Amino acid sequence: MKDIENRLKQEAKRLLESGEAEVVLAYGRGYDEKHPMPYAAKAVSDVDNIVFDEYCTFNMTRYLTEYPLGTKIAIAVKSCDSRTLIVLMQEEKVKREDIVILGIPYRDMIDSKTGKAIDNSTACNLPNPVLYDILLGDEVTERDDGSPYDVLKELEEMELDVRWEFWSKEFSKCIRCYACRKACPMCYCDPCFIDQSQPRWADKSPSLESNLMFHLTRFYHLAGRCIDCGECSRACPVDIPLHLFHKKVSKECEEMFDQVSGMSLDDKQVMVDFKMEDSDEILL
Amino acid sequence: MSRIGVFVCHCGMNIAKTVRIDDVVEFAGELPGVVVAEGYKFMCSTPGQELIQEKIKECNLDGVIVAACSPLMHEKTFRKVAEGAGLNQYLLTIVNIREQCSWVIEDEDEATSKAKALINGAVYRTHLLAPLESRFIDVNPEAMVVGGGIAGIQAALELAATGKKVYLVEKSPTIGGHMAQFDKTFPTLDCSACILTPKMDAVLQNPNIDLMTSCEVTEVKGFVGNFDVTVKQKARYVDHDKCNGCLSCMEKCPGRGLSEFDEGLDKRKSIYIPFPQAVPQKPVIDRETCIYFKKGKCRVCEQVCEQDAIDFEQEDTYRDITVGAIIAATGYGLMDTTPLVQYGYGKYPGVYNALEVERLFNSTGPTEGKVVMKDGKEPESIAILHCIGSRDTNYHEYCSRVCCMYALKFAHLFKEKTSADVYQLYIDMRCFGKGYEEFYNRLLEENVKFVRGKAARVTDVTVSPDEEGKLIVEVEDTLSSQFMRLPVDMVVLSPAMEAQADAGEVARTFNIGVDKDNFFREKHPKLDPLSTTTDGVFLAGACQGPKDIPDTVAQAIGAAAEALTIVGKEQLELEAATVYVDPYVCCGCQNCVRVCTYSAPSFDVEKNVSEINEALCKGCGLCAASCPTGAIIARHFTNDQFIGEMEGLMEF
Amino acid sequence: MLKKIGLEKLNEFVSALIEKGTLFAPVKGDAGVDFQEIKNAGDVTLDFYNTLQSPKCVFFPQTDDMVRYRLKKETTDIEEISLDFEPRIAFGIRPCDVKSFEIMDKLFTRGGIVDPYWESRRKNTTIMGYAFDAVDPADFYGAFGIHAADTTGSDVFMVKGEKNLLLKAITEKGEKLLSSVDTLEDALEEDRKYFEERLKKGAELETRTLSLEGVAGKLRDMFGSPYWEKVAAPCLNCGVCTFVCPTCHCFDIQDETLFGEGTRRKIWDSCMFTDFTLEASGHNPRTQKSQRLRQRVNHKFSYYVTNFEVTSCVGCGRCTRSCPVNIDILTVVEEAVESV
Amino acid sequence: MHNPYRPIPVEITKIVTEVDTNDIKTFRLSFVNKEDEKNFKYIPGQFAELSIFGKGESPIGIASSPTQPGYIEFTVQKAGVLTSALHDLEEGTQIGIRGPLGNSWPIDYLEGKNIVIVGGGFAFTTLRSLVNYMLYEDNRSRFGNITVVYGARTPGLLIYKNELAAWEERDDIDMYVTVDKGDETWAGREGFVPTVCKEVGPSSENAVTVICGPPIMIRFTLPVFFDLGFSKENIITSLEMKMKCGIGKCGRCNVGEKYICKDGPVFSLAELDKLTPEY
Repeated sequence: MKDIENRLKQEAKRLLESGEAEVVLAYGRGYDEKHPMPYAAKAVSDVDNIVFDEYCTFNMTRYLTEYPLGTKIAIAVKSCDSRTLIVLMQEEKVKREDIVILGIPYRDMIDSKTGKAIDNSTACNLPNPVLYDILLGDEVTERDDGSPYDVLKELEEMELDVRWEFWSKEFSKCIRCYACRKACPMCYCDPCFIDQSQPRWADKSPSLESNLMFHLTRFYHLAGRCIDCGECSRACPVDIPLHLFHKKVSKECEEMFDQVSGMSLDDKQVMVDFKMEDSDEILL
Repeated sequence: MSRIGVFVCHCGMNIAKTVRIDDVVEFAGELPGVVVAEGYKFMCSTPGQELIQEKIKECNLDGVIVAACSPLMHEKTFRKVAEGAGLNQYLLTIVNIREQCSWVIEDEDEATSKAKALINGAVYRTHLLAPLESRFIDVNPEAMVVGGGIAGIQAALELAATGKKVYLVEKSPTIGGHMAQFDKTFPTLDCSACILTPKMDAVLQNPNIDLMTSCEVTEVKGFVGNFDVTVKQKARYVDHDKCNGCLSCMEKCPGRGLSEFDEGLDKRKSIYIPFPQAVPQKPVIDRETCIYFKKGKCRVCEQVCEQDAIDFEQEDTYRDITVGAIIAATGYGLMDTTPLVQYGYGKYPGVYNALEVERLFNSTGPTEGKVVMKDGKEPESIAILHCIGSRDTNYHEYCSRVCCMYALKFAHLFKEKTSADVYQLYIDMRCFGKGYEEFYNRLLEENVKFVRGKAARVTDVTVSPDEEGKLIVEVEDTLSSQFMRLPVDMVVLSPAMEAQADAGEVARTFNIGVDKDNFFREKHPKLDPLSTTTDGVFLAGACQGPKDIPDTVAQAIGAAAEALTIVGKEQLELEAATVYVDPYVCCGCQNCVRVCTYSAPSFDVEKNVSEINEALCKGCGLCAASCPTGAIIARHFTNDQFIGEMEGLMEF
Repeated sequence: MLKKIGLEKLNEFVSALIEKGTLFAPVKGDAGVDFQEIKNAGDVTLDFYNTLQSPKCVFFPQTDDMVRYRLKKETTDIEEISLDFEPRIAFGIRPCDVKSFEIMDKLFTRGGIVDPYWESRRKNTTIMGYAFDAVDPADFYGAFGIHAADTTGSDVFMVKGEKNLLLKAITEKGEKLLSSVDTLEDALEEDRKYFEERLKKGAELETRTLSLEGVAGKLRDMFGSPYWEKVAAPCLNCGVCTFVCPTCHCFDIQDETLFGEGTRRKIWDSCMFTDFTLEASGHNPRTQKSQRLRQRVNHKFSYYVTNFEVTSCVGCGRCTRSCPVNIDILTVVEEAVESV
Repeated sequence: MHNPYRPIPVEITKIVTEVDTNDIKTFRLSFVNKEDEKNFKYIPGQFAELSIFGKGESPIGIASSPTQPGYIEFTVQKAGVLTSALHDLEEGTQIGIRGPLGNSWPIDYLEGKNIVIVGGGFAFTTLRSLVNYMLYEDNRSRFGNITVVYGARTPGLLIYKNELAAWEERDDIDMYVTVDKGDETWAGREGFVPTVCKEVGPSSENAVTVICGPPIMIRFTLPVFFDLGFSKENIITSLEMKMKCGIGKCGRCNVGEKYICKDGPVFSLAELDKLTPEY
């Protein structure tokens, strides 16, 4: 891991020096060892502040849309993060030629809040970045972790009313701090529908109904786009397992449209693209 | 908005029989903002309309709700009523309590309750409506007809006769379509070519018609009055501008291909015109069979061509054409009956399909008009099998409408040209057109044997010596309830008329709908049979469903008239209910750009927002639905109005 | 007055408290412990470091209904929510959080017009403070002169021993409450000693700290500094920090209506949100997240100090602990001051 | 306990459509309870929250003058949820009002000085209140010369047309009404407000200018007054901010340590300079 950090610093330095990148999006020190922070190195002198350890869970692609189109950006990505990049490129929010992708072949990250390992039950947990220019280490070899959808089994086996109860309880907890959508690299809408007053799509006060209006709409907006990085759930202060819902939607999308999000630059977003073979199931 | 009038229509008993109108009127009258609520027997009648206008003026209404039939029926009527009373037409809401209540709900309480809920929603919505002004656009006066069969030819000629410029696009090298393949036409038995070729020639000669053969429409953008059509000119390898049609190239060409025109029963050259009367009389090279293209050597045609018209380097080219209206006349395909193995088509040489038989009769056909089989012998007995693949729930449930009549025509021609016994194996004889029944009666007298029963099987397995060397048609004569084995030399199948194999794609190109059998869908089966759901695109001929020549021609003329209602105008009133983008709310995701069929949205990279070209917008709302931030606002269907209506519906 | 109760009898005591008024106490949930109105004595826990969200909800709930209305065809029926709140008890409030109430008092009840919703609940509430026995690395309440067993502001102050919960009445209000609950026993001398010891030990526990001297002025002076962009770079602009904060008090007023019936309510809002300052005209004085982060920090450490002579922060560490990207307000202020 | 969030019931007694685009109306409100009227003591420049249950509240400057007892008036442009709803109401409807809120035009400071009123478009409402206050017979002598420069884009967009005409008739006020572009009905002045101010060229001697209008107008008018020698202390304006509570609690409208709703909306340029530049 120290190797990755060193390689990261080395490449960041090189890219900033050569002007290949104006910004390097990576990780920096936080208020203690267990709490690193997202970090944007803009000068060679910033490079020393870069760190990488198992707590650097952040999906740095979240910050890409804050920079004007055309900014030359180098970005450190882990597996799911690289898939985000692909979706953002499909959506023309970033251009491939503007981005230097520093791939991190590492997957045993730890959620600093819970101390638990991030595995395929909370994220996509592919071993290696799908797309990169420079891989900061050797490719991680496959190991059989099962499918990222295995975790849904329990939910799927629930009777409908039990499942409704489960989600009702979870969504009742929401305090509408919007950390989930703000941590989400796909939620780049500004303003988000929920912030609008004409019309006000849902009440501002947290109630099950208005919370559902927010979350379900957001889930729908992420359909076929979510790349299962799990940032939403990690950001949630009240521990709503949002990733489970996203995983469920992703699974359905894959089944209906035969496409896994963020795996190929040639794909088009399933919800705004029409193919003859598309499932009609959604209409029924 | 706060002064709403609600007008509830009885529609005779159509609505009143299940919806308690008085209840509904009383309910509506109590709703917030409703100052008047009235019921009337026929709201669309003149007194009904006057009632609404009177109340608009008397109560100073600023919103009108008419609870009646589908807005497809009378929205325009009531919009005019509102406008006539000085109210903006977009301040009207139609509530459909007929199709959505009385016609689909039997229970009176339920139907009444649903009607109230719908009106409640409409009241919420009407509070939020805003007046809109119509826009006008210039109309391109030219038209396009796609498909060069009899439908397309007729439509093009009609339009050209009014002085309008017409582009006639045909995918094959000649116009004429299926009708050119026919020998005689029922019931009059006049020669198909004799009546068709003058029209084909008229097309060629007409200065208003731009004839585009070997062409396909690849993209249609724009909208009624201003369609931007991209037409692909497929490479012909012959420069038709230079070619003088001497056809000496054809004579010398050593390449051979199967004649499409003769349904594969004969060969043609690799550089060819499909048939002698083809229009234009200029050849094309079939790349698949051309020896030069296959082997890299030959170019005989090039050598003999004095006009220097042969061009092996020719490529497909694209042409952009703007027209005000489009007529789709893309015709039909004949069902491939090979999969219906019980009839042995493709297996037994003696089994023919109807189009092949047409060619056998024709003097320019493979047998030069002699009815002989593939072995050169004249058939002694012939069975004509009706309804192959049509009127058959396993294949096509519909009736192909022409088979009975052409089967009679065939029988007549067989009798005329051979001494064979002719059997008709039919389910019902459907002879509904003018002179058709008479034709049937005439055939009854021509010693044609009619067996009422659908053929079950064609086989060469014989059970008795007199069946030897024959094809056996197994059929139950349902009149006598007898199972029959008919030994015949020749079997003629009447396959279903199908939608063209590429009808689905073509429909998408033109943004029109198809029915369950893939025929193009008309806007209304009775009242708007030539229009489609895309304004400015009309239908003619068998692309809309099986039909015979008289019907096709009549429809073509009708479609031309429909097209004229557009290209005949200088300006067109556009729907005012288009969309616009709130730039403060647009997140720059470009979903709108991706989903719009009319290319109305575009993306401004500098500002990071989408913009709508309102001239292109049809107000379909697809972009608004796919916009995650609600930045796209569809006039007359704003988010507020929707949410209001839903609140009203759910409240009840 | 020092009372005690065996930890095994906590339920009994809580039940007795429920009799005395609406009880708000810590309850264990999925993500951590939070204050809730207690219906069931068994729900209350004393085993927590500090709650996920602050106890400000006792006086300033996320949604505070003011008026219920029903829109009729011609008129509107209006029903005002009564401000005569039942007596309330806030149980198990950590010393830093107790301090937050006093800070919020300044805004809600002293800045000219009194906010009756805060004021009425505040008046009717007995606060039962609860000593920390450890320090979380995120905390920095020491910077504000608060210590782990600070009794200031509590009506009753509680210390948890190994077997007992010790309760000392600090104010008359507290005394009244304690003396009215029969389940409590009088404390013994050893308890008294233990209690005092814990107070002393509490004062010795060290949190992170920060010198507040000149901070308000320096922050004000560096309003236009590029520092804010740098420090806000990782900020997601979510509102977690403001929602969990005991002294963040920004709210919105909304009419929430469905089917003609609705409520006018105060609802927590956050200066971190895009629409917070967005005007109907589309003009927004704070479009950048750096501006919003600066607003939050400056409001607490500068503007509030100018207006009320107190920093609007108690160092409870919640914002730091809850921040999805580990932004630490103490570090932000520290570095800001250093950067001047 | 007094509840500052509670709207006081008032009835709309008169509605005047001010402009030919129909999106600006003046609402005259009368208190349903006489007691409330007595308590509602306001000074020109203050505002109030107008309230319709189900639609919310909106802070609007008071357009009438306390010298006109029996009612209060608000001129409202249709923009958001509340103002749109208000525009749909008819005379006789009851709504709610909270206020008066905010500081006011500094009447004491203005006293004894020559006053130059500069207004643009719809932002003339609280200036109208001030003018009527100063023109009131008991008050007129407390102020020096009064000059009014008021402009709108077109004649149809001028508000308070009748009142403007009445003021023109008086000899104790100098009126300069102008439009950017006139039409066939317009016989008056044409020209932008800054230009007209320059032409009028009021002396800065013992004078205060009170200015309200669209940002662009203010931007071009200020240099004119600086050139005329007006100090920043003597240029007074009113800020607009998003507000909710109106009483300095909700934390929305603060600019630095000031709350626009409580410490404003009226500030002199000198005071504005001291605020953080965040408005």
